Amino acid sequence: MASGLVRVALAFLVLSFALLALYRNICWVSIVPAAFGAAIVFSLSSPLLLFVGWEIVSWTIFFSIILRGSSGGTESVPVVASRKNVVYLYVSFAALSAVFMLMWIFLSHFSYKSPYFYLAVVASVIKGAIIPFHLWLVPVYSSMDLSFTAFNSAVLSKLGLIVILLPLYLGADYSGVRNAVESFGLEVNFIRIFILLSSFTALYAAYRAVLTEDLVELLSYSSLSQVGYIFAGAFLSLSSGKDVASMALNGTMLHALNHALVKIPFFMLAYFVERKYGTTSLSETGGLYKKSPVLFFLVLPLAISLAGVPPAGGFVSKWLLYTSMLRAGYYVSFFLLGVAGVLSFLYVYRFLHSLFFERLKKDSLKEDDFLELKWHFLPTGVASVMTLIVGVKPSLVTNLLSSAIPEPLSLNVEAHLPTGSIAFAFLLLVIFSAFLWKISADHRYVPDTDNYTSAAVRLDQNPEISYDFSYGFYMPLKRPFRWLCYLNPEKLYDVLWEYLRDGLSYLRTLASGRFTDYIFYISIFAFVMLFVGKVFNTPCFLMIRKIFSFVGGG
Amino acid sequence: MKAGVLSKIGDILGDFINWARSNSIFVLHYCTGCGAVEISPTLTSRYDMTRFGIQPVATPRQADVLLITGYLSLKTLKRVIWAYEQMSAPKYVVGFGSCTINGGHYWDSYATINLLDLYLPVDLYIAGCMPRPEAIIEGFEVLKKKIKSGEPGGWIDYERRKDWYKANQRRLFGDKI
Amino acid sequence: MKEQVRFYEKKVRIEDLYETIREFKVRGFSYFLFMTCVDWYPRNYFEVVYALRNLKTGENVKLRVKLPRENAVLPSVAEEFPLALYQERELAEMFGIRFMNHPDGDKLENVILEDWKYDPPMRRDFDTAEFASHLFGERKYD
Amino acid sequence: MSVLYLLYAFVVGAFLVGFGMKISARVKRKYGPPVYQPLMDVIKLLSKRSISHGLVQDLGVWMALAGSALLVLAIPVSPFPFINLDLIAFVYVSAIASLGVALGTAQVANPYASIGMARALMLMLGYEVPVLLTVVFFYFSLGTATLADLATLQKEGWFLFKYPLLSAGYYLALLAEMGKPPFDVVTAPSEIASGPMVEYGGKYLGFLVIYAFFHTFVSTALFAVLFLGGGTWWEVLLKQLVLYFSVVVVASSFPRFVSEKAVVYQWIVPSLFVILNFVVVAS
Repeated sequence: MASGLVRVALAFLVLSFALLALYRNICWVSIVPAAFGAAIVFSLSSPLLLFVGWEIVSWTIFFSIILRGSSGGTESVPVVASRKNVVYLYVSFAALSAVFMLMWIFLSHFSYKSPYFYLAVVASVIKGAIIPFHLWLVPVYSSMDLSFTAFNSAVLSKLGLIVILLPLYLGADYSGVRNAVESFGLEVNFIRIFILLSSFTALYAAYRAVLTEDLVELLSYSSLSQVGYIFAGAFLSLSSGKDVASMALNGTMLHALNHALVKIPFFMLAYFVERKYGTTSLSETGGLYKKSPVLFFLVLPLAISLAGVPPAGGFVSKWLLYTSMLRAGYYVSFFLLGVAGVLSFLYVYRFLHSLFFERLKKDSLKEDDFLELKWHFLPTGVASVMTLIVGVKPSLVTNLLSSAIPEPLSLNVEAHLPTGSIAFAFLLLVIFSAFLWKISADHRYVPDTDNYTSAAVRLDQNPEISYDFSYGFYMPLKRPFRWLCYLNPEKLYDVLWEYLRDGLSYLRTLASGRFTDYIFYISIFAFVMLFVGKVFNTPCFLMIRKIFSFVGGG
Repeated sequence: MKAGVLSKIGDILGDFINWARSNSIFVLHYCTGCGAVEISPTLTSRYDMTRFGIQPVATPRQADVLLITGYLSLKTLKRVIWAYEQMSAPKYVVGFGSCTINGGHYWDSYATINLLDLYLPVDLYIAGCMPRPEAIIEGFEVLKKKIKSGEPGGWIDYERRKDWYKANQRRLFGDKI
Repeated sequence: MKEQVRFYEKKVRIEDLYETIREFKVRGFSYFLFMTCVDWYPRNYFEVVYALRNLKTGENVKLRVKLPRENAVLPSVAEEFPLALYQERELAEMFGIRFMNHPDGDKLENVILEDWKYDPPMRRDFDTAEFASHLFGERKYD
Repeated sequence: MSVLYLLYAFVVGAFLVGFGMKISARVKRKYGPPVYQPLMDVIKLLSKRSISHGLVQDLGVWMALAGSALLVLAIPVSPFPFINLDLIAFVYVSAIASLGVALGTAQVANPYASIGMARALMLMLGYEVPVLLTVVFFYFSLGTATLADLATLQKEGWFLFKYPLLSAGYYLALLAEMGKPPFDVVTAPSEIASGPMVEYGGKYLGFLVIYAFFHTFVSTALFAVLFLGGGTWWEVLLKQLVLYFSVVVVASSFPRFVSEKAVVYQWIVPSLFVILNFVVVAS
């Protein structure tokens, strides 16, 4: 079983290497060790080795943030001052996840099957940036060298997936309902909480992605949202019966693949835009379609897959996740994921609109700046072809991933969702409408300055007027989403910080003012409490579990 | 008019397509002069020109007929010419009232033009210093008959004598047009 | 019969036009009704009329300024009454009066008459009928 | 056979739109255009020369037409073959057509078109919420949401009577989905020059009109299948007529929501209806 995982790991790595090897500007310093660390984690030989791989990955991300300034990346984004607190932010969360991982290893005496497995689950959740621990992801992604962010968001953010799905690989038989999970001492209610949390992450991140004004932030929040999908699917496959688990696991695997395929080309595109345009704000980028139409038609299937629209792969994996969630009865988290799905359609359109179709406002850009785009054609082409394959014939891909999905959980996706007939009918109808379009009256192509608003003032006669509607694209959505602002997790930390600073006033000496020290203190305290012995059977923890199960029941 | 295979079939189904064109006229809802006040009663329930298939649309791209309702000042004429050029063929121009025919009441004003025909090919004039709704519908009947019979519209003349029209327009606006 | 709208008249010289307007504003005539120009073509002078109104007492006052027709120059009152801004531009276009230290700068490029290359149309010596037939073509009666 | 199905859907869609025009005219005491007026509009538009802003606008128009025709093939009307989808897949398949229109409007560098498209997507966000709640309700009470099963389940009693609140909620979402007046801020001519369709002329507008035919047919047929127990084609046709009559009467007697208020309205009222029905069924 573990060897199958290595094959998948290597396949992932070869894919990401192939995609990244074709981009000329690669900062090898951070990708090679990160890929190596990921390989160690995927090999699952022993918990300690898993921890080592885990730490290597954390350290490479830490280095790449610091390296950003010196690696010749354009210093256009005013990051130097803010990078310091991004580093602190990341270090505190990486430390927290490392602490939980260490606790799991020592408590389980270096064996996988142990009742303390949920510590590893929490560690992987922190690495995957689910809601309470999501603060670090977006600042780190936007302040790293974007070519490494591409690799990071595609592969490393799903590192926790492997740890979470351990029970399925090592837990062997699935006869009874959820027995694979009981052997690992995981409470079903405990897992139900995490399903709810990760679907809320998907919704919250999609909401932030829709309302953001920055390209890299949009892509980072979209990664956070998709990771929320993947973790929801993973937890669901842990905690449900055989058929639902198989659908959920296939959905998770396919969604992880789709997300990786989409994010690498998009982040590389953002990397290009950041270098050439000098800015990544959505209202100032634009005109890419005029410069390279071919790139747009290669990016289109990927955008369609990110939005989850049928001919592309995203549709299959999202459908699998939705149906398995509904069959398992998690209606609240299905609703959260559903709204996040619609929001993904909104921010994908915003991405296409402001990156490709607005007028090129930067007159400083010369023609040969865009020659470099042709390096993007091959990798984006490869990724979009694979997304279409997943979309049209998912069973082909699930067989390929069969080593990653244990035998009893394999699923023939076509039986449930006629993706082949949808794609075939759609292709026929497109050909028919193209034929109808051809035989109708002829048409002439018109430059984009000749449009209806130019009747007031000729746009071709005064080029300095830029008529693009881009700033505040979905601004009216801010008011209806007010209620989501109250549930803002960032406030959670502020409230925690306020309480800690004022509540524990007698510990004034410890209050050094930076909340990262507090994270450190908590982990020390948790570590110490462990050696006091059976802390988890104390009445207070049982009561907490009761609350969790009630809330998670929804 | 080279309009693709459909129009070649069109020559065979000639009158069928012309019948469809005459019964579905999209009028550009662009009020250039004092006659625009007459358009709303023609549209609403008392006179109701929609029963003849005439619908107002918002943009020149979707429109077939451009109404010049009344006097046309220099500034409006510039915008009307741009809107006319953005309309898709076959397109027609209908002039309301005597101001478009011969300058009418404002013949000696420095701001309004006298002969609309110099700048745009007009297919139909509706007399009356602002024609009432009945006159407008009667005018549209004449236009529908013209379309149904397949007579070449004014836009063919605009394309053929493009430089003559453009010369007249440049007399007024210099090279701004 | 409601009493007619009475306008108190006051002739003003160009030099102290600005002071009198400021003084009337201080006295309470804070509402700038309108400003027009009368072209006395045979007597070869313009007469620019400022009408102010005192909202509290309801009195109106008319300030009349005489200035030569050729290169007519007036100080701009847009500082005191922002409303005058647009009306001064109109007089500049229609009568060719230049306004000094006008907030929009001296060279007021045409707003009402776009790309107008001829002399100001509202002056008495401008024959509109002849201009119309010259620019817009002879009218046909056949 | 499926080509026959598409032709049938085209004719019924055109007839429904013409029928709708006639009713809304009669509501306003106007005589109203003849019922076959939409057909004439399409023929005229397809034979008009038009302009295009680039390849993406052509592709967008093809995708719009193909997406809506694909939706028609997914509706279970008895004699015709159909692709068996469940409601979630149906919602995502309907996204192809709106993606096509969106791409077309993106290529057109007209600010009115972009504002219109932003409003259209926000409205879509609005009415997707009640649809998702309906899906949850079907899974909660019946265990399945595939259209064919739902149609067969209604053999003994229509869902309109078994779950009246649910159908009322979905009816309001239907109004928004079809872009009918209470929620037609997107393509209303008096708003920003008919929103996304500002640069569509000639045959491109013809394609969008055909898309509107298919979209009307699909929305009404879906409601007929889900809540009125759709059966053979003439049963569904009758139900569609009655349903569309009520939709047009409601539509021509209500003013228009601002795009943001429409979203908030869709989140509160229809969702409340569905949740109330939840409470009724659960208790």
